[in-house]
Amino acid sequence: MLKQVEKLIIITERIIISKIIEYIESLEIKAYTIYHDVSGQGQRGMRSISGGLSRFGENIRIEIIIEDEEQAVEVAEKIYNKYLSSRYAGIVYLEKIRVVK
Amino acid sequence: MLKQVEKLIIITERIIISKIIEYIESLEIKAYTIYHDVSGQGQRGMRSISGGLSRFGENIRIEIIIEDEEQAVEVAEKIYNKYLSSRYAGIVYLEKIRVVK
Amino acid sequence: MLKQVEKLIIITERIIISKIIEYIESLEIKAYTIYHDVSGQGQRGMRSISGGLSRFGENIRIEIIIEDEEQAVEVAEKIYNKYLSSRYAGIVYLEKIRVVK
Amino acid sequence: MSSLEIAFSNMASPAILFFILGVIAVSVKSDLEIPDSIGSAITLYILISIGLKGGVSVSKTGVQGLIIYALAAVIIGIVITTLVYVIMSKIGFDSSNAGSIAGHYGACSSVTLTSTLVFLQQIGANFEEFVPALYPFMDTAALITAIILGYTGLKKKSTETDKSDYAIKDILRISLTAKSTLLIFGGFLIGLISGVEGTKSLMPFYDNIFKGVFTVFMLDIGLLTGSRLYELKNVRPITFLLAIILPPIHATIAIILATFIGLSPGGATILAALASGASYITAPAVMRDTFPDANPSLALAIALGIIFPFNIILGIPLYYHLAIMISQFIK
Amino acid sequence: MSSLEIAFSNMASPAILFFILGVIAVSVKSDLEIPDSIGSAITLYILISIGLKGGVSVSKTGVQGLIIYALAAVIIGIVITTLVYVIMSKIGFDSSNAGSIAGHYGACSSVTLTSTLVFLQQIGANFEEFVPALYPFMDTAALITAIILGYTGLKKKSTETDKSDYAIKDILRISLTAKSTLLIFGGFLIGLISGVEGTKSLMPFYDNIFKGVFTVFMLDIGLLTGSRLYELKNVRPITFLLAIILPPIHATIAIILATFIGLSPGGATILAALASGASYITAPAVMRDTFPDANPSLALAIALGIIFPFNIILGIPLYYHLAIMISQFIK
Amino acid sequence: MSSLEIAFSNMASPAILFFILGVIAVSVKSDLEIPDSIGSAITLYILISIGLKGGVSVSKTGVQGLIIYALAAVIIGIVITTLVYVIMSKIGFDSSNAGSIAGHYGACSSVTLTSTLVFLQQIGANFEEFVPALYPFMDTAALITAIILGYTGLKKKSTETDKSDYAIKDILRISLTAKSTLLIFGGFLIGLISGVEGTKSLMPFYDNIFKGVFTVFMLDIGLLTGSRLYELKNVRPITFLLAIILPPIHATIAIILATFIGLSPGGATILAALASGASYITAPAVMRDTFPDANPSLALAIALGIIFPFNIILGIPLYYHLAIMISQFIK
Ligand SMILES: Nc1ncnc2c1ncn2[C@@H]1O[C@H](COP(=O)(O)O)[C@@H](O)[C@H]1O
Ligand SMILES: Nc1ncnc2c1ncn2[C@@H]1O[C@H](COP(=O)(O)O)[C@@H](O)[C@H]1O
Ligand SMILES: Nc1ncnc2c1ncn2[C@@H]1O[C@H](COP(=O)(O)O)[C@@H](O)[C@H]1O
Ligand code: NA
Ligand code: NA
Ligand code: NA
Repeated sequence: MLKQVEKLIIITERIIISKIIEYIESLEIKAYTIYHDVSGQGQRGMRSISGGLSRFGENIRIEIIIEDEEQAVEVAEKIYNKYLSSRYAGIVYLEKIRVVK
Repeated sequence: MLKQVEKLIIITERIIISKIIEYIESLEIKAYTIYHDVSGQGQRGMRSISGGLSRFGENIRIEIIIEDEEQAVEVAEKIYNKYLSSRYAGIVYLEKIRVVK
Repeated sequence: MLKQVEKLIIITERIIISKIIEYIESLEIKAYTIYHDVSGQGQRGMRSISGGLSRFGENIRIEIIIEDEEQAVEVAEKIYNKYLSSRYAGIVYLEKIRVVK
Repeated sequence: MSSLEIAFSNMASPAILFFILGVIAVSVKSDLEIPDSIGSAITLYILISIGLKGGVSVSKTGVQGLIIYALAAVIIGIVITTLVYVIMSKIGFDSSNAGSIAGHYGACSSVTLTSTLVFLQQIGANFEEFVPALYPFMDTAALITAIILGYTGLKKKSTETDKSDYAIKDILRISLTAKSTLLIFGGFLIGLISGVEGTKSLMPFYDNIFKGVFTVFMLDIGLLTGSRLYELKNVRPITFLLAIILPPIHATIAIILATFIGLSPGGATILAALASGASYITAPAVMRDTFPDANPSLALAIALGIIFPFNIILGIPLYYHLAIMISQFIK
Repeated sequence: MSSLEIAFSNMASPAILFFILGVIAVSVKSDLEIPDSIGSAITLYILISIGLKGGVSVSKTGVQGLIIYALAAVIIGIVITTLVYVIMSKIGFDSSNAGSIAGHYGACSSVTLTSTLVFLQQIGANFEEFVPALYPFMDTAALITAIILGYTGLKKKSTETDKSDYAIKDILRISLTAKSTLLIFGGFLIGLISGVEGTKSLMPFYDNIFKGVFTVFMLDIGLLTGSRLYELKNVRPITFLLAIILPPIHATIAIILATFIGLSPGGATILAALASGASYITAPAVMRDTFPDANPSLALAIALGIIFPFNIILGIPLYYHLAIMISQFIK
Repeated sequence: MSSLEIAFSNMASPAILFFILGVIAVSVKSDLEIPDSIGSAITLYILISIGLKGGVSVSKTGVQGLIIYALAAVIIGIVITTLVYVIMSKIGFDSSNAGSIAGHYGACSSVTLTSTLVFLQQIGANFEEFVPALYPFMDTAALITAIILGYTGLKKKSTETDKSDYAIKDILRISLTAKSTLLIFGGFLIGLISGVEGTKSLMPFYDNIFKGVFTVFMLDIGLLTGSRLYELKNVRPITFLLAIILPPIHATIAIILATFIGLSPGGATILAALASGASYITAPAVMRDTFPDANPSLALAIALGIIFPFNIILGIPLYYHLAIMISQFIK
């Protein structure tokens, strides 16, 4: 059984991972996947894995599968406004996927 | 030249990686990509990278690009039924992509 | 505000990461995300994380979000032709996503 | 100092303090973490070191007669695991969960083992140096017993397709080729073959810095334990209680058998550590693989959050004291 | 050899040469890299080692009277951070950037500290062994001061929703539970509790191989510094100049206060190292978290690319020389 | 014991036993693995250690006269690589593959080198301590030769666009800045500058625990070798045969030249180890980058699966025996 749902992806600074997770959970989201060992380059400069001295500068990717499209968009915009619009480096986007149930 | 194909994604427990790969290969699939250093949270609790003592608790992501949509759905459902429906933690989904040939 | 854009994904040999990044930047692309700790199997054999002795054999994934579809396709094909068609192992594909602005 | 006094001075040993530091770090939400790969490397180092030193010491006396001890280790593993399985089934766990918990209890804890060795050296107690190398025998026996018991319970539930997953010979292979078995046993054989002379130049690495490296390991275990403590709130009181009652019982079984077959109080204490310790490296992996329906957090939380701290802080000194008493009694 | 001559022989010390090797490796685009996890593990090792050895040494004399030194460390942290904040605001940085830069300057650099310890041992200078354990006091005081100053400047800008992010008690918690605080301080306490006897068996690990491990750390710092050097081209000349003028001033403040409260020239030099060094482990993380609008590269580039090399190559020997002169003067 | 008897006792050395343990672990599908980052760190440690000790030893005698040995290393690298290239072309490999295989054969193996040093120390043989530091000379000469030969062969195929990828000065830069070159050579220079006194405090780390750390490295190489063995089934018999015939030939060339320019049998054996060993760190990376059309698995499987075990088990003792004979003959 396939069901079309939304996948919300957030790529941002590793340093705020616990804040974001806390915020996500406060939005009643109970499931997500986190990818570590991510680096990148954007408007706010190179974000590379920093040679062990501090995890400062590294990115993470959070992936949240949300059934309801409206909710997905809402969550995406909330996270964007709270953390990424002018403060931390990052990008937020949505993809349509079909999940097996 | 772009060609529309299916991308099948499996996020599941690292502990069964070799079983799943064996099973995938038994379905005549010869190409896949594996992402390590993945953690997450779902119905079956937090799956975090466990501090080096055992890889128990960690997730992996397997990505399989399959040309034929029907075959992709079939493989997705087979993997879901065999490993994820009631046994190991995980999620399986499909995405449409356009691959460069 | 959601905006439909293209996400270009390249999975290839870690050994050419600096060449590819240099090439990407020469195409006026200033933003990308890199995933490390990726392994895989394809026509050109198993590409596994090699036990620390050399990073030879390992894959990486580069993800580039590009607003203009035409440009995305062009970049994808250029990279494919320059590096992947007959030389290094890898795969290039595109996905439609909606990015939050 | 009486053996009991000596024993309790254990509580302020640096290794245990580092463990506590780790637990505290998690509870105050520190960003302190030890990378995965470092934890793996230290585990590898410790297992090899234990095996190697055991092998070197046996190379002096020869392997004749060791078979009886290996047999004792196997018997202890089987007995303890069966006991736990029966009790867990009695208090209402289904076959999967009872099997999984029994496997965790029966299998061995390398950190408890190492803590015991450090403790015995600290207080200057003698022990037969081959005893740590009995680890894989007890560990494997326990895991296989747990799997067989769990299967027997699940027999009716298992479907045709699942059959291949449950082949006993696969399980045997997994246990025998598990990282910890291979490293302790491999180290043992290498020590045995190379002897004192052949391994002398390795000892600055595998021996001199051992206790220092071990403190980092204990810090890591402390971090892991701290991150699992919250799961204890879901543990039923009876399960909790059993986690404090069973280890000393297991230790006592081991000490009696050990003393009976001629081990010194030190050696018996090591066997007691293997018996009473609960595994959180091999067992979670093997049990997860075998009983995917079992709740994996439960057994791990008990092993790390209750049994391990109980053993290293109170248990080991107690078992040593007990071993002395039993050895005097039997003599 | 005069103290100055001795001092400058520092430049050819293996640790500094490894640092230079790291910088060169990056500048010739070598593929040499030290994995993240190894860097973390070495940091952990060094911080524990510094704390532990401090604690062991204090266990001989007792903790009475240490409070005055801890207080001095706190005062130095506050004074330096305030000084830098005021200067940076004067030369045109906004509150966020001034706060961030002040935090980097005020907080401490564990590598500068270690370099100083190695230097003092090399030349055979005496020092009070508890001084390195003052690190967390100065570090925390500096970070909190920077945050308070920065906030005060930002007051009008901060909106309702952001309030929770700026709670002073959160910041205090983050500073006090930061990896480096916990490890140095935890190590200190463990050393204090366990004493010389209890930690003797750990010293082959935490002491004998220390200087060797430290060279790998310096190589890592060299690689990191090399990869940040290009950012220096964006640094304004005035900022650049200040990065060379301020550390000796901070050191002088620390030395005067240290000598005044009775520290030996060696001890005063260590306090000077804590004062003059700029943080690139704690501070970047804490400051990034607190002042997301500040340019994170700027402060880091200054700390690593200017202050650190200046201090380890020229600064430390100079500060030691200065400490001797001031101590003679005060006596 | 004759030198031959002594030699063959090598087979039971702990290092080789750890290598075998690694191979066995893979073949029984154990879950034993050594994390990437640990492997990298150990490689780094070993390369620095080799360079450093070489540099320290040369600091006693001075660098005068070393140039002749460096030159000999370069010549051996060129000769061997050319020889292999010609042979591989003869037996039907295209330019890419012949170039890639020649590069692997010609470049050096740090593990073979270290095994040799451990072996010589074990049997108490003398050797000139600067010889290991010739590694980068032979390695770089071999890689560059392989690339030039391969290019010349490919000349007609290479298109306009690819030109930049094939610039000889890029290749020279890559070889000279490669991790292994930089570490051995950097370590050498640091040892040379700092001398015995300056590095004494580093030796507990870089020397005392060296042989122990090396066993972990050998375990890692064993795991890697085990995971590549299956690729040997695709190797043609002639290629297989050559992998056993060529190393002794290369060693003989090196020994004759070495003895001729005045090296002791021990020193000549080290040069033979550099010559006969096949690279699986530098060469795979450089060759993959240069000849993307070549089959990367082939050369690696030969290097790891045939040449390496042959050398460490049989080769090294043989070469040492040969070096003694040749030195007696020449005298
Ligand atoms: N166009 C893009 N394509 C891929 N990744 C991006 C893109 N823009 C930003 N990112 C990722 O988001 C991070 C922060 O971006 P920025 O806020 O623009 O500095 C970068 O380090 C990248 O990992
Ligand atoms: N809705 C979701 N969004 C993103 N990842 C998920 C989601 N549900 C499950 N996962 C991933 O799949 C793993 C297993 O999920 P579960 O079986 O629900 O415990 C989790 O640890 C996550 O990594
Ligand atoms: N069909 C596929 N599905 C997923 N990943 C693939 C696929 N084909 C290739 N890859 C990835 O691309 C790498 C190189 O592929 P190849 O060039 O076919 O050897 C593999 O190691 C995989 O990581
Ligand atoms: Na047990
Ligand atoms: Na400071
Ligand atoms: Na060679």
